[in-house]
Amino acid sequence: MSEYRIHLLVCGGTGCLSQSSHAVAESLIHEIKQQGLSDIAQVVSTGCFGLCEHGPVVKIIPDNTYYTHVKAEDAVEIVEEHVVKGRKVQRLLFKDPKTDKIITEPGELEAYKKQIRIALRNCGVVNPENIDEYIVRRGYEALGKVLAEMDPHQTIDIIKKSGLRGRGGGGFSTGLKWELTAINEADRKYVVCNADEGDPGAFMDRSILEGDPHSVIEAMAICGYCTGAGEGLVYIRAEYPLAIERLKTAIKQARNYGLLGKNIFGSDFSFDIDLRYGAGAFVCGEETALIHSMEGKRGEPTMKPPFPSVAGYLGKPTTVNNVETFANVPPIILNGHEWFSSIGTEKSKGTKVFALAGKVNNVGLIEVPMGITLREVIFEIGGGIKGGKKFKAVQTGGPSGGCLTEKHLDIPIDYDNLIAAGSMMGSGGMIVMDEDDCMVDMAKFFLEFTVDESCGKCAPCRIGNKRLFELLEKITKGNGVPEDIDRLVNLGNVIKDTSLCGLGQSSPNPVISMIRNFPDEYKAHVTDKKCPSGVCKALMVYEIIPENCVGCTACARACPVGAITGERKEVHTIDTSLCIKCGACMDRCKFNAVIVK
Amino acid sequence: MEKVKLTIDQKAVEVPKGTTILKAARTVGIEIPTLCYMHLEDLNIEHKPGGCRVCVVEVQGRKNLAPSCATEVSEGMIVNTHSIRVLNARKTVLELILSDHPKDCLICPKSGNCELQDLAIKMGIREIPYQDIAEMSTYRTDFSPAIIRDMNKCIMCRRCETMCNEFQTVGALSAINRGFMSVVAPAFEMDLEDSVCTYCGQCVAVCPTGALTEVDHTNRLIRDLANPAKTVIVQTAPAVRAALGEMFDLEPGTLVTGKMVAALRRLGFKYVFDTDFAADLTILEEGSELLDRLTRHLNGDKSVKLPILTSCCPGWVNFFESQFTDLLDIPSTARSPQQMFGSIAKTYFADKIDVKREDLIVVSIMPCLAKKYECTRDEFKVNGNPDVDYSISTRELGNLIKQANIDFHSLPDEEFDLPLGESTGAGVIFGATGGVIEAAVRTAYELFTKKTLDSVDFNELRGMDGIREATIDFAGTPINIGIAHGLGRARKLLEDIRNGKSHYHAIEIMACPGGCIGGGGQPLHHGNFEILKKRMEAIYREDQNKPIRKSHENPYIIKLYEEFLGKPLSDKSHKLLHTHYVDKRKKIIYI
Amino acid sequence: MSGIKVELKKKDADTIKEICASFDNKQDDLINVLHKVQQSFGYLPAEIQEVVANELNIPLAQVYGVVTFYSFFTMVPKGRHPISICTGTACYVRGAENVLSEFKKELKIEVGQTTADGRFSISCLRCVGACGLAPVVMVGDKTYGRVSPEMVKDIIKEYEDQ
Amino acid sequence: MTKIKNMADLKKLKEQLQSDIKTEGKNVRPESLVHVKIAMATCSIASGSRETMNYLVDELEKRNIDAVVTQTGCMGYCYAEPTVEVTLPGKEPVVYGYVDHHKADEIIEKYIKNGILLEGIIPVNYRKIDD
Repeated sequence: MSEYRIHLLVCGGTGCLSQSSHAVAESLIHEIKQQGLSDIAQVVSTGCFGLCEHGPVVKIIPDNTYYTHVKAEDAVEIVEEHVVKGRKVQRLLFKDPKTDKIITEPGELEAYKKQIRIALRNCGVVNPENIDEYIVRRGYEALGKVLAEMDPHQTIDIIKKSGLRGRGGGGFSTGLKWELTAINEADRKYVVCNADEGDPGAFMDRSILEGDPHSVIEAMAICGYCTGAGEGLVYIRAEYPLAIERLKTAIKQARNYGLLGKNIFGSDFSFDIDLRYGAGAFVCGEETALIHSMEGKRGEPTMKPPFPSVAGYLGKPTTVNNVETFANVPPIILNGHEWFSSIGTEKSKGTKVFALAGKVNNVGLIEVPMGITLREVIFEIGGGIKGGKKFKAVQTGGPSGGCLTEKHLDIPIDYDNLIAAGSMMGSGGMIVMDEDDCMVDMAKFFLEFTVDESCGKCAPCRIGNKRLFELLEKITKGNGVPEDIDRLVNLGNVIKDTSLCGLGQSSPNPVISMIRNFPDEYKAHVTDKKCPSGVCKALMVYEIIPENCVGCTACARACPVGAITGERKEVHTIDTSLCIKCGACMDRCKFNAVIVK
Repeated sequence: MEKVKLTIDQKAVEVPKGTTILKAARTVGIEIPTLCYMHLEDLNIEHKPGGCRVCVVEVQGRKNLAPSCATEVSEGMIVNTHSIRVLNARKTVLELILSDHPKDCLICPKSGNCELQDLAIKMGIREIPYQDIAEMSTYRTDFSPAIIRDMNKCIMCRRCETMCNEFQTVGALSAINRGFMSVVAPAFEMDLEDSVCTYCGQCVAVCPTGALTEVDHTNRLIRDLANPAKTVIVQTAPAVRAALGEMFDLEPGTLVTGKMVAALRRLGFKYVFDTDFAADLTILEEGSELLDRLTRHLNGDKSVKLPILTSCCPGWVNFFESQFTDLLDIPSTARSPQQMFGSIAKTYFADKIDVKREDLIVVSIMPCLAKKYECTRDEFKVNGNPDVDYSISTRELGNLIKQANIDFHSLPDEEFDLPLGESTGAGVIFGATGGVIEAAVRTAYELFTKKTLDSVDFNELRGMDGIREATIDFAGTPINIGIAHGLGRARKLLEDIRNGKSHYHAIEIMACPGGCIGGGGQPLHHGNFEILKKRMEAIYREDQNKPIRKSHENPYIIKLYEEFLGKPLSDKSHKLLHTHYVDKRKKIIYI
Repeated sequence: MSGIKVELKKKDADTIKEICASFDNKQDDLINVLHKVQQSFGYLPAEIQEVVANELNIPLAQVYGVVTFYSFFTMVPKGRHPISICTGTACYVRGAENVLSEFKKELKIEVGQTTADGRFSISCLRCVGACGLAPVVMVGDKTYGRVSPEMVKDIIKEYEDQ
Repeated sequence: MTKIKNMADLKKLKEQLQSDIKTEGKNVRPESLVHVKIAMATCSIASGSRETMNYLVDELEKRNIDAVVTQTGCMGYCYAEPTVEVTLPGKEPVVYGYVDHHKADEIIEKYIKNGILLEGIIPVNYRKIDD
């Protein structure tokens, strides 16, 4: 073993790096060498600590001391005091920004981290294929507690008071949903877990099922007890083979322990779970469509009422909740509704898992308390925009959501604020876009998705989205006229106003919000016939700058359509009528002579 | 019944709980436009998929517009059916539907009778929307012997799907594909001819546009009538006379038998005959078959198959040939009246007038689309020449009369030609559900009991209930009779038979609601079943007015047996008037 | 498509029947049955759907309606190495479109087609949930992350001898 | 397998499990072992975590290091897959990202054998609810 008795971890996350944390690391290394401590102390740079506001951050192991706002010149003091004498440098210790109280205990500091893991509490911690590891972490205690000590009514009451709302997008009160099923008398009732995560760019449900399947099983059983259902069904995407396998294993293990099946925990409550597979239809995320799909039919939504709580699967009262919603249930039962409702905003309690992706440095699965701002998510947890580019927009709620911009960065994220800002929570996809992304092209991308995924049942969604897409295509091809933007907005609003289900009612959100937030960019496409981000090929013109061209002929040889002419050692020209805008010339030119306008 | 109070367009409305906004509005005279919605009250079908979104209204406090056809009223609801927001939405949605619909209204068979066209007129559509960008969803046109599917004109109202699956339980049609390319079609978009379609035509009867129409033989008929080398004769089914008047704006239920005969003569038919004659003939054959099986059964013959099922409805025949292939030996082998007529016309009658079979064209006027298919069946051809050359629907006849500039209203009442135009009241009632079995009972009773009926009216067999049953006392022998109209109801009776639970001796089945009067070739009733009921009354009125009301008393039928056939179920009868059934189910061939 | 010839080996028909029976021929298990059958046969041609319809007692048109509704089901056989390009949002903003066109160019087929030698087919799918690796390409069960157009040739090469 | 018939059974099982980490066949005291956890979610596997896991299992065995290697779900650091968490006896767990064979080798040689931390540690950047 090495002789290191002390490690100095210097945050090398994007936030801290931008505040010269690398200089801090260098000074520390230098100082340690100076003091001849190289054999006992090691300086290591790390990823983000999630304390970017207080960076650069240095953590000392083994005593877990955090120093914040560390500058290169602080290295001497840290080494002399802490490493050599074992005394903490008081002035660098973490201070609560509001109270100025110095936080010395590492445990207390936890509270300043941006993420809280409730739904993801076991993901990346337990072995999902071993029920024992789940049990060690208080698994099935909530179910046991409910069955032994509480009646369904009391349990529903706790869920209601916790303020838990559906994490699949709608945001309906989970407790109320359970109650609505519970009050309906029927010979059979069902609990359905919606694991048809279809939003492209969202993978939180898959991660939970792959990482912690038992939490969902336990919650479904609790829901079954509360609503009077004896059967649970998980409707899961066939595209998630690993999640399916782990879920199957978990169900088997739970049965072996008697945690599913007859007379669970010796009570007279019996419950078991079966799987139903989705087959590639986004609309099946809508609960009535999902139920039809489970019945072996086309996944077309139907009018509500009747709600599934009255007539759901096979016409019986059915509770449909999504994976993440279920994953929140056992901790609420164990820790109480007061605990849960202490997290989050007034109307949106608890946390939300987001799949942070796109042009952001730390792509990943994050769980944050409701009320966090987009800025914190993107720039602190996400580590900012990839490649140092400029932030342009973020799409929340997937193809049903809207795009939010710079001006929305400081809005606390919750169900209601996102809707007010023209987007929605959705299932939790969060795609970050930078200056290279064209907002007309992105709207077209989302509409292409909706056109593909529309079930075709109602006219506005079936035909309307197609027409929206065609209008956008017209614009990206350079044939747009200013009136087309008004047509997009009117048509989009009518589709939202008249469509049958949530898919159509939200499908124009991306285009409408993008027009609202980036009017100039749309105008540029239709009036100037220009794509400011350089994405829409039809609007680009390749040109050769005569001053830079040396006549090497590389571009002419690369051009697949022979659009470039010019003698050797003479300036070349591009015939724009032949040019197919493939960009090969630009890639090939070593003299930066080819430009795009 | 709990009542709910609400306001629609400032009018106070009070309706029972559970009423939809659409119906509540109608109670105060507010007509909200609809397109996909269809309510066939007597069939217990309320088709409200909420698909077209034309009937949207504004409900105060609701985020989006509500489809009035599928939204139930609630206490204190405030509804606005014609705000600017509603009108704009409605018009935009209609424009969207039109943007994916062919613009060939001028030559569309449904022109003038198209619900989409009506709506476009009502909404004042004056330009073709989205033409600069709109791609259309296009599909192959499918020509079957009876029905043409031009799905380019489909607006996905899904009414046909409901009729085919829920009411008829045929299952030939289903919504297929997804999104923009979704459409209603048979499996694999195969031709209807290869599918389990029975050609009942109920899909055509409810289609709001020109997507589903009948195969139109009008032009073929005009050509034949103009051909001096051909002798063209016609037979008219009983249900036609009770509905044809509607094509000329006469009250539903107006009997136009005489005017119809006059019109057909003016169109140039050499002889105008009556399918009712053949209906009487059917009763003698089918009735004798019933009596034969019944007598043998009563004598303890265990090999006898009962109940016997009627076989005059070609949609029904197609149905059991593809869905109940294990029961092919149960139905009567008697051909339908249309085919009996053709068979007799091209033998007995052709001989009488000394015209060669090939030169005699037998046309039928039918309330039915399956009849168009029936006359193409190989069983009903002699050396490739069909007994009935082709069949045209009541609608086609109406249009032809208009086209020929015949003033229908001023026509005199004329009589059918003899001998194949003479019929009894029993032949007439074939046109309504229960009529065939009533006609059969009138004859079978007298033949079985050797007694004369006091009254020929068996009211217990009449009506509009989907499945009816009655026990008729055949002088001490109770005969159990079942009746079903609509194939879904027929399926129930058949499943009972299959499971050995049926207690009937005879069952009458008609594929269409109300029997032939509600056939797929009749003037469109647009879901108004009062019209069907009036047609039915007309049929029984005609029966009432007939001097002879029992088939076996038809003098020309008696003569036909004396001169030509011998007796019912004779060898000649078997050859000319009976048929056999085939297993139409696609066989899975293993290799 | 008139006069469909339905030809299926008895052994194959039996396999389908067994699958249906394993779900007790329950109609609401249609989608589960179709998944299993597609797993066994690779695709769902007309004759297979016919057997399923018969076994579950569902009208054939409805079975076809379900097969054509869900993008996971296919009626044409895929290549031995089906290439799926994720065109979910995360992959799209990270350049999936260029990767896709490179595959199309290299294999000279369009999305939904199979190469003449039956080796490759291209399809697009919506999010495999590996957004962290965008853009993502799957060949059979193997996932390739952070794919750039330049990598396309090498990926194809891996399978060329198979 | 024993059935859990009441809360007492569950508590008993939990206590037993806490003192005894069950690994394939061997019941050992966790404190004396190196514990390596590998994130094995779809995206991890797509990034090669299975290969990493196999490599670690083989190499630890070959190099005679008494270690338990287990799999777990998504740790959330998708950008740094494959991710591996190493817990040395008596020490805080440390998470490493981008663990290919080379990095795995380094982890064994430097960290597991010698306690030298490697560059690019991924700190736990979230609050846990049960700590």
